[in-house]
Amino acid sequence: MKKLINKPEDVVREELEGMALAHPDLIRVHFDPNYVVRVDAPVKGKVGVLSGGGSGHEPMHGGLVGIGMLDAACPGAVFTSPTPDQMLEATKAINGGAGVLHIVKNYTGDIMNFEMAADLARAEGIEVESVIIDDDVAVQDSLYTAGRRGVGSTVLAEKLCGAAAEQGRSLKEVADVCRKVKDWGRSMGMALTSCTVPHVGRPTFDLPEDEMEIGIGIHGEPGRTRMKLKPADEIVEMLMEPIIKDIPYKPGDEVLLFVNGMGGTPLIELYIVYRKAHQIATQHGLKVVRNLIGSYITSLEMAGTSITLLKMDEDMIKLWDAPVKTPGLRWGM
Amino acid sequence: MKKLINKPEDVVREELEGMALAHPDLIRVHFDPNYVVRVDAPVKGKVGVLSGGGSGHEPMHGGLVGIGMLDAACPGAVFTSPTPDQMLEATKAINGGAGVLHIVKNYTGDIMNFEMAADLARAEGIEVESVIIDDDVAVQDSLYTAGRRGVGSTVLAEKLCGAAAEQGRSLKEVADVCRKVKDWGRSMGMALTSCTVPHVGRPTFDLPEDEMEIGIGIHGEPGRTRMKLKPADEIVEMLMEPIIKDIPYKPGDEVLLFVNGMGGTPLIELYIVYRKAHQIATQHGLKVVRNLIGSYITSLEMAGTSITLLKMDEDMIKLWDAPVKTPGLRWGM
Amino acid sequence: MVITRDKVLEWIKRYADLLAENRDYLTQLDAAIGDADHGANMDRGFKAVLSKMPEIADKDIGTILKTVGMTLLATVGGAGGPLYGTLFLQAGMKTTGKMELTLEDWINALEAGITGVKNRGKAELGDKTMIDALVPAWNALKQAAENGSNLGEALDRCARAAEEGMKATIPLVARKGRASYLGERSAGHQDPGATSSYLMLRAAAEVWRDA
Amino acid sequence: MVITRDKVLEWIKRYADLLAENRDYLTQLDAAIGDADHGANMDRGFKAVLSKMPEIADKDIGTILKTVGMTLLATVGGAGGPLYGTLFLQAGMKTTGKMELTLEDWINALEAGITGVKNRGKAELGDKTMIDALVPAWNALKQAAENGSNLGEALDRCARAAEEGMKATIPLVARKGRASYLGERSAGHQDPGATSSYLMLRAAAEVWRDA
Ligand SMILES: Nc1ncnc2c1ncn2[C@@H]1O[C@H](COP(=O)(O)OP(=O)(O)O)[C@@H](O)[C@H]1O
Ligand SMILES: Nc1ncnc2c1ncn2[C@@H]1O[C@H](COP(=O)(O)OP(=O)(O)O)[C@@H](O)[C@H]1O
Ligand SMILES: [Mg+2]
Ligand SMILES: [Mg+2]
Ligand SMILES: [Mg+2]
Ligand SMILES: [Mg+2]
Repeated sequence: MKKLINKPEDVVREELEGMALAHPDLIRVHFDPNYVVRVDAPVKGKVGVLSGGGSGHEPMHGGLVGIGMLDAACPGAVFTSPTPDQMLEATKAINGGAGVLHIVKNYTGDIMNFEMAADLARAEGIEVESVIIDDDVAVQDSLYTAGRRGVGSTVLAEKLCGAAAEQGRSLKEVADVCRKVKDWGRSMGMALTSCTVPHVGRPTFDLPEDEMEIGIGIHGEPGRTRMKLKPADEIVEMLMEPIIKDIPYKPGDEVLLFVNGMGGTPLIELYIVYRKAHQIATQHGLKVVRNLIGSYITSLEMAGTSITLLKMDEDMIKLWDAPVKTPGLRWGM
Repeated sequence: MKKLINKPEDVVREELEGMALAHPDLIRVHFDPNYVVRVDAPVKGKVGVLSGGGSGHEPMHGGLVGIGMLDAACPGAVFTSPTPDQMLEATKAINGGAGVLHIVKNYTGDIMNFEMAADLARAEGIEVESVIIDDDVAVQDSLYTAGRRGVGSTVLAEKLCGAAAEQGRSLKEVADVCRKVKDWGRSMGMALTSCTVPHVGRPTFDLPEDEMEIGIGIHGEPGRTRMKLKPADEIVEMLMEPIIKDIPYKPGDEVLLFVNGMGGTPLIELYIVYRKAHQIATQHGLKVVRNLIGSYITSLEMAGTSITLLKMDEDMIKLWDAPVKTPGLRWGM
Repeated sequence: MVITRDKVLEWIKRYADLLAENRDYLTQLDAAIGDADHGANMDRGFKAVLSKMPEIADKDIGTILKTVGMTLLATVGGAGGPLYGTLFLQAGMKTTGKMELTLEDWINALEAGITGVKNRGKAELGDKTMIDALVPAWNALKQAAENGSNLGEALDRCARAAEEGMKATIPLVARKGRASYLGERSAGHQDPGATSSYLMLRAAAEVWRDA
Repeated sequence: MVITRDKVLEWIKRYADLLAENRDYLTQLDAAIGDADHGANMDRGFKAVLSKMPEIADKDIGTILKTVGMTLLATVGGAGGPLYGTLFLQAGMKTTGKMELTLEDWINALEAGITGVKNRGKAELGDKTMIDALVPAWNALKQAAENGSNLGEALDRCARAAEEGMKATIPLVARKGRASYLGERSAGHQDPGATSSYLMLRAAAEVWRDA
């Protein structure tokens, strides 16, 4: 296992310590239970926006805490949903009296833990709304399964909801923004390599030198199909076509195009992916009005990419453009 | 070779096309000769800031073009210095009448090509100053060799000089800022894996699963020594000690601490590196007044990190904090 | 033939040991169809439980089981945390104040625990989850008791049924939890949660056999 | 015994072919102590040169060599681009207007080229660069001419001296160029630039031998 870490069991704590040392102007890190919280939390009268999930997806979520985005994030062990007590404490820490939105990715563990936390918070008199992001078109949706995974749209939801909360919107209104992202965002990903979970010490799956996994999630799990490696343009087609067909996106739609790196993929490759994704979107008559290119929702050091399309309306564009100041995403301030 | 690319010979062109599609509000991309230029160039009366080098180090340099940073960047083939004609055209494109600064990394190829370009530009009546960044303490400095490589400080020089130029300082004053960075910045890097140059198709060097290279540059070249893999904290010590001893940095010095990823290293590991680097700096009495954490000067998909320390004075801190709006670095606007 | 409080503590200890021993095995199972953390998660949780043992050693069985449940909830995370947390919490509710358990008490406690898991996770038999080990195991336990088996025999039947249920998950296509994202590719692999549930019931059989 | 313009064009073509053939070999040499691009760079540059050949085929040798130099400058990049670009440019300056070269002309042209490389790169003999192939090769050429060797013989001596110079770079510790960053670790590897320089002079010997 080749990683810049000390002991596997210390990875999350030491990463959080690093973040605390690096960004005292933006965030505070609370240990036992672990959560990252905006330095000026709770902001009185403002809806609090909370997310969380396993570690290993950095900068999501802890690196997206700050002004105009998340008020707090709960990091679990690597790839493991955090626990209700963390979420409860973080919820309390960011409750400015206007309630708290929980942005939850659709994984059984995340959902159950957030459910319990929301119950506990409500029992303490805090208004909580939860929205579950499930945007991964690689997974067939069905009432009888766990449904689709929550992936790339989560980052976009955190930005837009954070901006809406910053404007002073009500809990219901902020949650409505999140529900719009849930409805209007779709993603799909692929991997060139597996990642290695620190405490496991070897790659989660073996992938021969000439093969790739299509339809992967963000936890190093294998994808829906394995196939021979293909040129980037063909890979992008394989990701974009199911995404566009899904809602479906229609000619004339204004979209945000998010090309995400899985952690081990350099920017030069992401721009090659973006090029083709933008071309395909345009060929389908979509208007790419905003974009995001970089490694924002990662899977440790996995090499690969995911693409997210989010249909945008005027309000969402304004929320996207609003100032944001977090360790991982920043503009306008 | 596992990469999200099409044909190896198309990598640079397609990446540039992707950038052009992604950031029409910030940059224009010129092909044949290739250069990336700020969308509103030339800015009248402002000193132009130009850098360039081989591709494969993204976002440096093309992703650092925009307001408050580079006016233009010349990308060469992967790991290959660009050519004088590119540099000449870019210099002309950004000359607003106040002259142009060339920020050059200390590699024989870069120096010779930039030298020729500066001669050609001067012949066309453009005032040019060149500053050579050579901050890599892994390489012993000597008058009789090529000297030290230019690495992490380059990114910092581009930010500070870009801000100085934006303020309307003269060419000499902007170059003075660059010379300060050259004098006050030191770096060292290490690799967990080799990268693979696209047209080569296999890793530049073989590194067994339990070994690492210390003192690498940014071109996939082997480092100064190879050794058994060690815990992150020990690795950081091996990088920090030679850096601190070099100038040397003295107790009380205010510094910017830049922890850089080599392209295949995820943020979670960079924060573990930052944690220890910050601790060591503090133990030496240095005051970390600013930092930068992320993959800004990369070596394709190489896994590894480099650390840069830059002594800061009040002016440099102000220049660092000044607004910047580029694809790869952005704040304040 | 009753299960004393000390035997309950011993069971928890034995289960913790089994989880530590099988940590890599469980993780490997989870790597194939999940995210390679089930072993580490359960082991972390039960290590935390062990460190709580001294505080609760003199409490009633209900308190002990509830403390185990709360500890798992706060330390395991993922799907395993809420599910095992709920199982122990609910079993603890059913045994409040008790200093020993009859076979019937244990049947009722386990039933409450399993019902909790079902309510929380909404998995059905055949979805390729821990339910596929727990439900047949409980059925076998109940059946054995109705047939007049003694405690040891009933617990053995229970553990064996859990083992069979666990193995029967191999050909299944997952419909719940992370493995469901793999669709057809989840077939051919044993479910990690069913495996950790079998270990739990095996530990009970081993430790309580000659109660 | 003179080198006609067509022979000069043939030489350039032959060198381009040799570079294409040895592209991977040169890259491999550069991977060991550099950045794995020398083969690709030189091949890219000479492919560009080949595409310019039709335009310059009816020009004088000076113009041809200067065009080669300018093309290399604009397409090779790295250290190779300015160095080989300068070499051909300077050699072209020395042969302006000529439609054929005597042995002496070639000696002077090559000397000018090498001087250009030295001025640009500031490398000395023994620094483990192309200079280590070029300088002994030129010395051998000059010596052969002084000893009255004919053109073919002199060019052979020149190529053989380049080959020896190239091989002699193996034990050297690099003091110039990218390989110098490796310090002691650069010893034991043959310099890629010395190798491409040897190929250039070998191509001349092959093509001009029986001019
Ligand atoms: N809805 C559910 N109901 C019951 N058990 C479930 C459910 N979802 C998952 N499981 C069980 O949880 C196990 C995985 O646990 P674990 O790896 O700890 O959590 P995660 O899937 O969050 O990584 C699965 O093997 C399965 O037995
Ligand atoms: N200062 C110099 N003088 C002469 N030749 C040099 C000098 N620096 C490097 N070289 C030659 O250039 C070769 C490397 O060329 P190339 O790989 O194309 O450029 P780069 O080193 O920029 O990648 C070396 O093998 C060496 O022979
Ligand atoms: Mg998990
Ligand atoms: Mg090079
Ligand atoms: Mg799991
Ligand atoms: Mg080279």
